Amino acid sequence: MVAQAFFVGVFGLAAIGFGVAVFRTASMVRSALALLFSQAAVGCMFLAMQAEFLGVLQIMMMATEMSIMAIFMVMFMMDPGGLGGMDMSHQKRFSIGAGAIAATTAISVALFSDWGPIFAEAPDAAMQTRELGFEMLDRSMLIFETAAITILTAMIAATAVAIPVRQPGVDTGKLDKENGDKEQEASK
Amino acid sequence: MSDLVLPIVFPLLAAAAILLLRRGMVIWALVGVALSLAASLKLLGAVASGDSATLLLPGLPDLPLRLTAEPLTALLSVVVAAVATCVLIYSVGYMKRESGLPRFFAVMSLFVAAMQALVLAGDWVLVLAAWELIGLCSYLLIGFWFQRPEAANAASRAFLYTRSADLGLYIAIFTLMGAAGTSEIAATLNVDGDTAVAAGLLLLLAIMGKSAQIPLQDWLMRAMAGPTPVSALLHSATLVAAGAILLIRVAPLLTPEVLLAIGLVGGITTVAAGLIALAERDLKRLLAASTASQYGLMLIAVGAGVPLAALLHLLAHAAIKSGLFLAAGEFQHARGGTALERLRGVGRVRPWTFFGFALAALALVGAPPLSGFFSKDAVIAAALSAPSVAWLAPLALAGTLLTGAYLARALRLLWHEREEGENENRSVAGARWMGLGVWALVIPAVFLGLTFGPIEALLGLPGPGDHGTTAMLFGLLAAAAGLALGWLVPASRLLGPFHPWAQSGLVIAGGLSFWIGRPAMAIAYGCQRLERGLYATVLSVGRGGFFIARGCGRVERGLYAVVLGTGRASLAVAHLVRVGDERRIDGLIFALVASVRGWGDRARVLQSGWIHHSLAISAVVTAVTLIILLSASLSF
Amino acid sequence: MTVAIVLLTLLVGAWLLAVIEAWLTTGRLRPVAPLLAGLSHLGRESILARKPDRLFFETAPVLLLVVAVLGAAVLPLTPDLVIADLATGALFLNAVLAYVLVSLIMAGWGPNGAYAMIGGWRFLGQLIAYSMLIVMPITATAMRAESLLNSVIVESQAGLWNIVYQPLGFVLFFIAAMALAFRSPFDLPTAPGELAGGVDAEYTGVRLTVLRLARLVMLITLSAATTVFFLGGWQGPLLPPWAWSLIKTLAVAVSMLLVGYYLPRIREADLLGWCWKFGIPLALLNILIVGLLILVVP
Amino acid sequence: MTPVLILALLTGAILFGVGIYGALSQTNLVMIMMGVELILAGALVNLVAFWRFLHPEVYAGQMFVLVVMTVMAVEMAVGFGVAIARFRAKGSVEMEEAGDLQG
Repeated sequence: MVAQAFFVGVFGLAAIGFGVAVFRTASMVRSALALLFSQAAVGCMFLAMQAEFLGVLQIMMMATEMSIMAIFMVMFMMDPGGLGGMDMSHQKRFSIGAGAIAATTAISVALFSDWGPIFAEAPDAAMQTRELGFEMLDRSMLIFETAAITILTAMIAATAVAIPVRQPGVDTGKLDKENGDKEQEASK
Repeated sequence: MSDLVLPIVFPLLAAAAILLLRRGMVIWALVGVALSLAASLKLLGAVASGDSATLLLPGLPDLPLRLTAEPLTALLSVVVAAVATCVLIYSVGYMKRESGLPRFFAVMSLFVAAMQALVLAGDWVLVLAAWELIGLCSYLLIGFWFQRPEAANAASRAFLYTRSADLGLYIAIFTLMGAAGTSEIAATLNVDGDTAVAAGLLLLLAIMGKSAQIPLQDWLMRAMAGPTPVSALLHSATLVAAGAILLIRVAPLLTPEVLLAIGLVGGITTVAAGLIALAERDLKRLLAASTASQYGLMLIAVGAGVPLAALLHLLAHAAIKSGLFLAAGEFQHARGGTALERLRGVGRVRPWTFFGFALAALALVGAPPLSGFFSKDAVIAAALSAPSVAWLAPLALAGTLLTGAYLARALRLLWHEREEGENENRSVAGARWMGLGVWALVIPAVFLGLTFGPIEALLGLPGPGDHGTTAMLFGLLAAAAGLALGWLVPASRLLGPFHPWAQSGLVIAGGLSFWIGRPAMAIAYGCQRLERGLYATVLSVGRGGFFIARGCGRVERGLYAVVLGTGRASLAVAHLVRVGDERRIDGLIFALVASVRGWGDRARVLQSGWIHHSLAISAVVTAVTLIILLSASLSF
Repeated sequence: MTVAIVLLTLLVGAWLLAVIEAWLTTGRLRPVAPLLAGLSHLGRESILARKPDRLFFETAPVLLLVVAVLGAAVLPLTPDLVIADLATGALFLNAVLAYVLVSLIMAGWGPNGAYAMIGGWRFLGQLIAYSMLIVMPITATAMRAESLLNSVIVESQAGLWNIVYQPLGFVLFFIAAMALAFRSPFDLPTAPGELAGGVDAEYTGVRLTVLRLARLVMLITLSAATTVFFLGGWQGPLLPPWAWSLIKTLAVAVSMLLVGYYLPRIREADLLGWCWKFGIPLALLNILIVGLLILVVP
Repeated sequence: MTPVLILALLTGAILFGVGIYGALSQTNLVMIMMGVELILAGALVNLVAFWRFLHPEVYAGQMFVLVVMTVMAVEMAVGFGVAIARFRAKGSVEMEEAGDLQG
């Protein structure tokens, strides 16, 4: 119990620390990797809470996801290295207020609500994996399939959105950019 | 016992393979159906050795899908698979010249799969699904030649009829599930009281739709526009049989009132459809009408409280009727049409097929020792032993007699020489496959009678009671009389005044034309009447107006002066009013407009079109909503 | 104790592989050369690029080494010689190996240099190509063993090794493992000749030593994983279990080196295309076949 | 009163807050997505904590976690698709420059 509390606390702190670091570093790759380590710490919290399968899964998925995040940062930011040290944020006060309010509300709910009886023991990991498999393919099968179809749709949709519109003999990228500028002029 | 799934899975896989690969469809379909047949035979063997199994498939949460293998279902699945196999073998030859074969064979396989699912289904959800699939497949297949208007027409008509009748099934199923609290058929069958009566009647409605009972028999005749193997499959083992099969399976549920209703519907249908068949000018339509009449006999048997007899007749009829259809299809290829006039004397050209046709026909009439003999006797005995003999027995006998009559008529027309005997012995493409299919069905049609003993033993349902000999006597008499009448007397004389009426398919209550056509016509007619009336009134008003106008002419001049005076006065008043207007009302309106515009401007601030603003707004709104919800949940 | 043994084994294995690699390339067998090279690296000066991301630059080699060792930690060399036989061991191996990518991206981004960065991002594309081919064959083996415990997976091959039971999976996993260890012909991140060393272009001195050691250890880890998943682990006649594990692992590693020695380097686009057009369908087919076998053969 | 559950919930709450701050304050689409990822991570922590300490026998809880992970992946995919399209069309994914919807 004490060990569990210790590990959950430590990894929780790590997750929060990295999570804050995401928005504090100027270097985009750093922030992406900070997010990665924050997620990995969350996965370690799962492990500490004896949800072994989920923890390992989280650690595995996030590694790839966040690395891809990193390359997208480098592609899309004007100053990925953060060497210029420019500020990439706006409406700071409101955001801080909103975040603080949300956090405090959640914290107060966590503290002041009665969580009923607590189970001291969790089923062991092998059992968990087994049971989760049965759950997935028996009662929650519909949900599982839906999730799968959703991912497939998302993949197709993302690819379709990302593929450039081809017009014979016209460089669409430049064309659209000009249009965009015009629109912005009009909107001002 | 997971091999319960196999009879369903194999044709399904075949359909998928055909749709994916688009080639080798013949082999796929045949292999799929043959495997399904093998699987259901294995199933029957397992069941016969005494273990009836139930398989739970994960479906909706807490509503699993069940498949049951009990003697009845296993037997039925064997029948379905067997007939489907023969029909598919036959259609290899029949469809040789057609295009769009992938569609045909894929839908056929899907059809078989759906029927197997319906037969093996252990709970209502699955039954519903399979029922719908069957309706869809039959629609696709009847409308296979969708370029031909009559085919498309027939397809949509069949679809409409069955679907509108299916409403009964839905309501019945939900009533039963609500009453029993589970979706398992076996559990819902011991519901009783008014629920049972209501459910029974609703089911009867659905069944009338599917197996083409009066007054919903019309679509069946028109469905002949589809390819012949399709008709064979529809009539013998799948679509039309689905109704009877469902009825047999829910037999324990039926209360005496429902039984009587079923018996009456069946009896009326068997006689009426028999008359129609007697008057038909087209071989396939004749067979269709006879199908309706035979299913009427089955309903009589169920109504008499002996589902076993109905089942036996279903089995016999499956083999016989598909055989008849396949033979008819070959004739159709030989003469390029199914009108009896065209087919006159075709029997002499294709003696083997004709021989098979005749055997099957005799079996259907009930000539000993062919299969139909036993089943029909079972039906008649059931009618005799029923509580409502007075109703059912005469109807059953009349049905038998009519069966004899129209089949004899068909045989005569097919056999007699046509006046000018020209262009005969034109070869038919794939005649070999077709003959194979025909005989593969005729032989069981002959010998099926031998298996009835074991089947009764296997099912262990109550037999038709102790009227065996009387039933046999009556049945033979009726059949013989029917045959003699049909062979000797031409139909027109036999029916007399009824003849044209029967030819038009007994449209006293002939489905659409009455239930929908008449009211529409009546409304249209009423509208026309109304219109006329209005026209007249308007005219008269006009005339009156004319006279009045002339009178007014004089009065007018007198009024002119008055009007002038009034005009001046009103001008003065108007001036005053205008002065008032500009001060107050306009000002009010302008103020309103200004305030609206101001609010609009304030609203536009939200519409900055910036993602972070939208996000902020959404966050705030979410928070507010949460607060409201929480306060509500706390206050209550 | 176990930890010490495993670490020692890894070190010895790394040394052996280094010797063999030198032998394959130069044709001369010099057992002491790797050690000497390592020591000399320690002596060299450590050059630092301009404006580096120091944190990443320092962390990357260590992270790579740690990842390799962690991966080895869940692989049973003998029934009792395993640091942690997790209940989700097979999955854990995947999870750990996913961090090779992270360390390479760090190593590519850290020294503020073009070649290194290209190498790092190249490996991201390489991962998108091979990762599915790592996961899916392992899934098939786990299906056969009906467990994610690596030891159970080994025991499930008592009758028949997986290399016979699912050869397709073995081939795919072998290729994917080489791509994951970025050995030639998949050494896109460190492509000597076109990228001048790629990710380890900027590394010198101690860091370079650690990096090379990590690569060797990772090669061993992956060979051990191949052994565990497909070659029946420690099982074998008349030799003791540890010997069998060692022999098989070394055999796999050497075969990987040989394949790399004889094949030309592959283009990134080709790698992606082949993996997604052929590799993944084949992996799915493998899973399907194994499932059918499991259902049919009780 | 259970320290571990409360610890986990607190972590979840703070992660949630940080995520909301990020999603609202960042100017770059990708950074906004990072914020959303953090929000979801907080949700995940809470879900696992509830499963472990309140209903360890109900595996629908773990199922729920898997579904949320799916949502994260989907969000990444679609977000990056939009980002690429946006970048290709307008040459940047800065939200300050994306006023097209202004009414």
